[in-house]
Amino acid sequence: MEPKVNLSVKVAGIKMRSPVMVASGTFGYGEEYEPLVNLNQLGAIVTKGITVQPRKGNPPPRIVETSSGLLNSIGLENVGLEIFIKEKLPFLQRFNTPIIVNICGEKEEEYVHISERLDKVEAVSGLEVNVSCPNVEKGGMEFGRETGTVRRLVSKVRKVTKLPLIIKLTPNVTDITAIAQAAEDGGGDAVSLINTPLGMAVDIERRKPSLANVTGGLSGPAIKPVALRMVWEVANMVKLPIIGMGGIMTAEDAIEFLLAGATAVAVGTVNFVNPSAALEISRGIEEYLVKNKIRDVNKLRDYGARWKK
Amino acid sequence: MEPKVNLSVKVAGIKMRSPVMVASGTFGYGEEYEPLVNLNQLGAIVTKGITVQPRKGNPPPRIVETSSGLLNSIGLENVGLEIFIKEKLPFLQRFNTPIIVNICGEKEEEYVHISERLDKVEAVSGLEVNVSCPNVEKGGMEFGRETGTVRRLVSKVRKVTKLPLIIKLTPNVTDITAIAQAAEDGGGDAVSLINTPLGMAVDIERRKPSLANVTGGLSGPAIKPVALRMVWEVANMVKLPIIGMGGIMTAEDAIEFLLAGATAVAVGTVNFVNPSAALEISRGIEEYLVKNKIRDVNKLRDYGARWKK
Amino acid sequence: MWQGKVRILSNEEVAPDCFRMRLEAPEIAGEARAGQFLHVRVVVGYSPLLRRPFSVHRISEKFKVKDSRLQNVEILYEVAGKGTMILSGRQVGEELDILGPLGNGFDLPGDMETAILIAGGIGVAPLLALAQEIVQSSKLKVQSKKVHVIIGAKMKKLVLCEEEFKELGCQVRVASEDGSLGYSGTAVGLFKELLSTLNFELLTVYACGPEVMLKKIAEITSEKKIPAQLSLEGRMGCGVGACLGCAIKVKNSKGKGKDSPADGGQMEEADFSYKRICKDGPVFGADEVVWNRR
Amino acid sequence: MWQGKVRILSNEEVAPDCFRMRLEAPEIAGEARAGQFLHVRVVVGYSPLLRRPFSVHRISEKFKVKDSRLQNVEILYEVAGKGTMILSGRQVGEELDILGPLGNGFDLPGDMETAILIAGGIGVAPLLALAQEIVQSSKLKVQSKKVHVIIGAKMKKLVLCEEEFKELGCQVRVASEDGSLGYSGTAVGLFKELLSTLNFELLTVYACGPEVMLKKIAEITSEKKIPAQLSLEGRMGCGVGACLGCAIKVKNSKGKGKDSPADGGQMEEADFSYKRICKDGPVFGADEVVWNRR
Ligand SMILES: Cc1cc2nc3c(=O)[nH]c(=O)nc-3n(C[C@H](O)[C@H](O)[C@H](O)COP(=O)(O)OP(=O)(O)OC[C@H]3O[C@@H](n4cnc5c(N)ncnc54)[C@H](O)[C@@H]3O)c2cc1C
Ligand SMILES: Cc1cc2nc3c(=O)[nH]c(=O)nc-3n(C[C@H](O)[C@H](O)[C@H](O)COP(=O)(O)OP(=O)(O)OC[C@H]3O[C@@H](n4cnc5c(N)ncnc54)[C@H](O)[C@@H]3O)c2cc1C
Ligand SMILES: Cc1cc2nc3c(=O)[nH]c(=O)nc-3n(C[C@H](O)[C@H](O)[C@H](O)COP(=O)(O)O)c2cc1C
Ligand SMILES: Cc1cc2nc3c(=O)[nH]c(=O)nc-3n(C[C@H](O)[C@H](O)[C@H](O)COP(=O)(O)O)c2cc1C
Ligand code: FES
Ligand code: FES
Repeated sequence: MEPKVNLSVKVAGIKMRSPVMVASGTFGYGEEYEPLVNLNQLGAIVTKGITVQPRKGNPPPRIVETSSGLLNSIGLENVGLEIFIKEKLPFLQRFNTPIIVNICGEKEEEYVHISERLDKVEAVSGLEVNVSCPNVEKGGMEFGRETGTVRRLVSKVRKVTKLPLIIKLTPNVTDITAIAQAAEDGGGDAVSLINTPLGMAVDIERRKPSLANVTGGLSGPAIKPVALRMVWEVANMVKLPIIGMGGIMTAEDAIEFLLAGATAVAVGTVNFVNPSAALEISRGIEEYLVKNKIRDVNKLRDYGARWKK
Repeated sequence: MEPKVNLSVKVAGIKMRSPVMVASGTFGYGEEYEPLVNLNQLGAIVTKGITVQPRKGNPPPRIVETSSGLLNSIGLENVGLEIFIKEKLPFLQRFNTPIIVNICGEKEEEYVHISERLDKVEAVSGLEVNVSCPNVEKGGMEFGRETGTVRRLVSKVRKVTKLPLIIKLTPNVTDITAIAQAAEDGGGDAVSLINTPLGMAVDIERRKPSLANVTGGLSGPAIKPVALRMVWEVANMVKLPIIGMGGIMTAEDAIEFLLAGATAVAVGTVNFVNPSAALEISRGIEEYLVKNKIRDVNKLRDYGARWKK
Repeated sequence: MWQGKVRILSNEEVAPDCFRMRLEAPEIAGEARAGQFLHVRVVVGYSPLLRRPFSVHRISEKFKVKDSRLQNVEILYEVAGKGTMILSGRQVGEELDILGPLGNGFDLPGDMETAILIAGGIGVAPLLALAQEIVQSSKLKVQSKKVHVIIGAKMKKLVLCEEEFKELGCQVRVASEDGSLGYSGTAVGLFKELLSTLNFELLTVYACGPEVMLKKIAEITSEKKIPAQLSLEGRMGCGVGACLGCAIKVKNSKGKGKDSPADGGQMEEADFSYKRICKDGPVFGADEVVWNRR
Repeated sequence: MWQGKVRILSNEEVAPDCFRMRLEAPEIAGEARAGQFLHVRVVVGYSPLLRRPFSVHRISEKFKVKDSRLQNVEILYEVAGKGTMILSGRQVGEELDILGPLGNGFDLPGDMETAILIAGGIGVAPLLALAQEIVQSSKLKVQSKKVHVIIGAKMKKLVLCEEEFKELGCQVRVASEDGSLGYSGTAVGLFKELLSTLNFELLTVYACGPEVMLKKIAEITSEKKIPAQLSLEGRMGCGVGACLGCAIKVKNSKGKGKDSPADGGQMEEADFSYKRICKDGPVFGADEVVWNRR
């Protein structure tokens, strides 16, 4: 039976069969979940953040649960650019699903280097420029908290690659719309909203932070209201398409983001809880559209555009 | 039996028998909870935000639940300064508990007017200057997102009153330590951390925002990690004493804040769930101190000062 | 007002997805009045975070026994979402954290001679307590056979409390939308029919049910100048008047008192204010309410 | 690797706060090896949010029956917090969402002649499956009476699985810290005693239990050059190697391989790396592990 509604979307020129992607850092390099999930049915796969050199990451404990949330301080552990290209990409390439590489660096030059290098790698459908990692000492989020640094970084990267550029923003800012505008001004093609708000938990028995690195990024249902608000704010102020994320656990959650103005969504923490979540959410969105007689998922974001404060 | 440990604290010169206060806007004007709670046992009572003129507040729906959280968009409904003094304060005055008045305005002059007026009112122990209300069209949070506006507002208020000034900050900023420093520079005596992060929820059946005012402030356990992180950051960068709040439901939660660097804590949303929470939390802190042979609650914040990233 | 843990004495499905729960709560039973509500914490954890409000449905034995252990309170609830779903799974013998009684309750004019109680669906919950209070009060003039009860429901199997009202001696009429029991149509239709047979002198109308029903009743009673009291619902935070979360728009007595434009436009600032459903209500005069809420 | 809902066949308290749960899970039973674990979602909601890992404790009938409905898997767990508390309340007949089998499992050298299995407290959980696997495997040389099991516990009533190991034909020794059963002292003390009576040739040590115990065993086996495999714990996110949340510090084969200074100072960058407990473990060689974790 043909699907009765259109679920496919286009973000930053990347065509996806479903608006449901998997979020960076929560789906490894794809291979970890392949035994459980049909990767061909995902909207897109966003890889763990990649840096030029391999990174060991932060000392453990790296994660701790909070109410409806998860704090993580992985510290961008990754295999590094070259090993990623040589050992991880070939696996991902076997699937018929866009591969978006999340890239990060301590210096602008690193972002530029990675982008230039990946520009020539055919398997890559787009770059998610991570100016929002809260768990590294240098770089990451530091680039994402001021309009000037965002604009400059994005425009430098823009110069070295024709790949679609999705700028992944941090919620740890005063005005997310200004940052998103800077991403557009720099030449970005889309924004990902949101990376994790910076948080902390304390172990009162040991009287020490629960995470070795003291602070970490908060993900999961706890942050959904903040993420939704930012998506709606940006959708109403900035032209770039939005990939919405933050606490999506169910199709209902995803639909909230799509109504608020996101073109696609990404699911993160829920993968740990339910590896088939992305596919179930995609089906749930389809059912919602059918039930409400909405022919095209792309119609959903028209609603948010009408809400006024 | 004498308590074996000291629970009393001093914040901005205000002496409290317990470090557990009730947060602004969650305990009305005290009278609503008096049938259920012995107001004499609270650390302090912080009133609903007061403006010069009475305010009707925002249209309903004004609240909606989220995962481990509550979104509210009350819109600073209050009886106004003069009625507050005439009709609400006399009741509160009967109790042997410091009364801290949360004040707000659309213009600097309003903060100044209220402060000047309350300076002469004996029943008032201190002012909590609310530069963080996210639910009003003008003023409120707008004053709290830049260092310049915070410093100027606080110094203007400082000039007209000798009352202890507690500056209540919004988490919706890039760098909370800079804002807290501005509060100190302006002449504030303490900071309250945090008011509510701005959030949103969508009703996917009606395809409209769940709150009439679209966005609202998020409170409850969901925000605790963010609040704790901000308390720890400010404690390590700024000299002012801190009243910590955000998602405190249990004594364990409160102790996390005290360890991270707060001198006192305030409980908000939990009052709706369990009106005796403040008193139970106070007892729970006492038991923790006894069990861990810590003689004085004021020793707890020494721990956070030692944690290093 | 009291908060604490009470024992669940029973929790039975009385109609599809409708449950009646009986609680051992002498502190509440002694104090509660019809129209007031209990604020119930359905779980110990934070999911859901807030309490859930339920009307006092029946105050068992209040007027009959002295033994406080027999002073029970009942609620009647419909499974509407997560909280009520959890509540329906709570077991007899377990403890439930309740806060109450809250709110203002129905007003019973001493000279009332006739009362009409109109229930839409689960809206019957507070009206049984009201019938009980009217019938059992020695101060009121009204006699049980002058208490007319209209129970409206979608279909026969959702008609609630018919027997209970009859036992109190009330005149009970049933309306079902699909005609499977009694009058075929809505409670409002049956109410209009009943009105045409009654003397309006010293009559009071009481109603609880879906907002569309209450709005129609308000229109009818306002036109005919019959005093009417409505029990309203809304999202509730604290339940005690502290959080200002449960606002409802009411006409200002000073203002011109007219409804806002039908197109949903704003009323003049001076013409309305907000009241708290939990503290100033949940029972409001039909004339007060501004209906064009979202 | 499989994820889905399985039926709870039993969930019994076998010692104070220790439960054994049996699951109808042919997909797991057919595949699971000793040392692997199941990642269990204890509730449908978000509290707790994450799954909880439990070792494969016993694979029922695996080698005896063909009927898949009898291919069950058991876990043995201790109530340690919220998640395990909820799990202990789950009822027979309910469904449980599980993911597994995950992790690497114990390595069984074909030429092993003697095995010592050392369990501290609830650490016995994976070792019963290991004993089962050793005894029932046709490929291994080791005979059941050369499988020595040391069960350590605080006190007699917390000694777990003594009978089960005996039924498999293992040599079982018990240590209780309070002396209420068997050897008076810790499992490590008893291990040292046992070692003094054995030939170290073709011996492998397997252990699971509290970190302090594992660390001491690592010291002993490293000194005596006995190969040892330890099943470790850590906070787990995804369980499949994707989140990198369960890092454990291991010595780099290239690096100098020495432990970091006792004062908790940092090891040289080149000397260590992080491995994932869930995917690269949970079983690690005793020599790999860097012990001065916080
Ligand atoms: C004073 C008072 C007395 C009451 N008395 C009774 C009574 O006696 N019996 C009875 O059965 N009920 C009564 N109610 C209603 C009852 O409180 C609600 O049905 C109950 O709180 C629902 O809780 P829940 O968790 O089951 O549903 P929820 O999950 O909270 O949802 C209930 C419904 O509300 C809507 N809703 C919830 N959240 C949102 C949102 N974010 N956006 C849009 N819509 C939303 C949903 O559509 C859903 O169908 C009373 C209410 C009040 C205020
Ligand atoms: C591979 C593997 C296999 C395992 N096999 C078994 C098994 O077979 N049987 C078994 O009983 N257990 C086993 N465990 C341990 C088991 O997974 C945990 O005991 C369980 O997850 C605890 O969950 P909980 O929700 O009950 O406790 P939690 O509430 O998560 O807490 C458990 C303990 O951890 C500590 N803790 C939790 N969160 C924090 C924090 N934020 N900061 C500091 N400390 C914290 C607490 O002190 C608490 O005592 C295994 C673990 C792993 C990794
Ligand atoms: C364990 C973990 C690792 C993450 N790693 C990255 C990363 O490498 N790069 C990145 O841009 N975001 C990373 N994120 C953020 C997620 O991609 C996502 O933005 C965030 O978790 C919010 O979505 P969620 O609530 O659905 O998890 C990580 C999140 C988690 C939980
Ligand atoms: C319904 C409601 C009303 C509030 N009103 C005010 C207010 O008037 N002034 C203010 O400074 N903070 C107000 N707050 C914020 C609280 O004082 C507190 O900072 C916040 O709720 C976080 O604490 P909690 O998570 O314990 O609720 C309000 C919060 C809620 C939930
Ligand atoms: S629910 Fe809090 S004021 Fe009514
Ligand atoms: S738990 Fe996710 S990598 Fe191990």
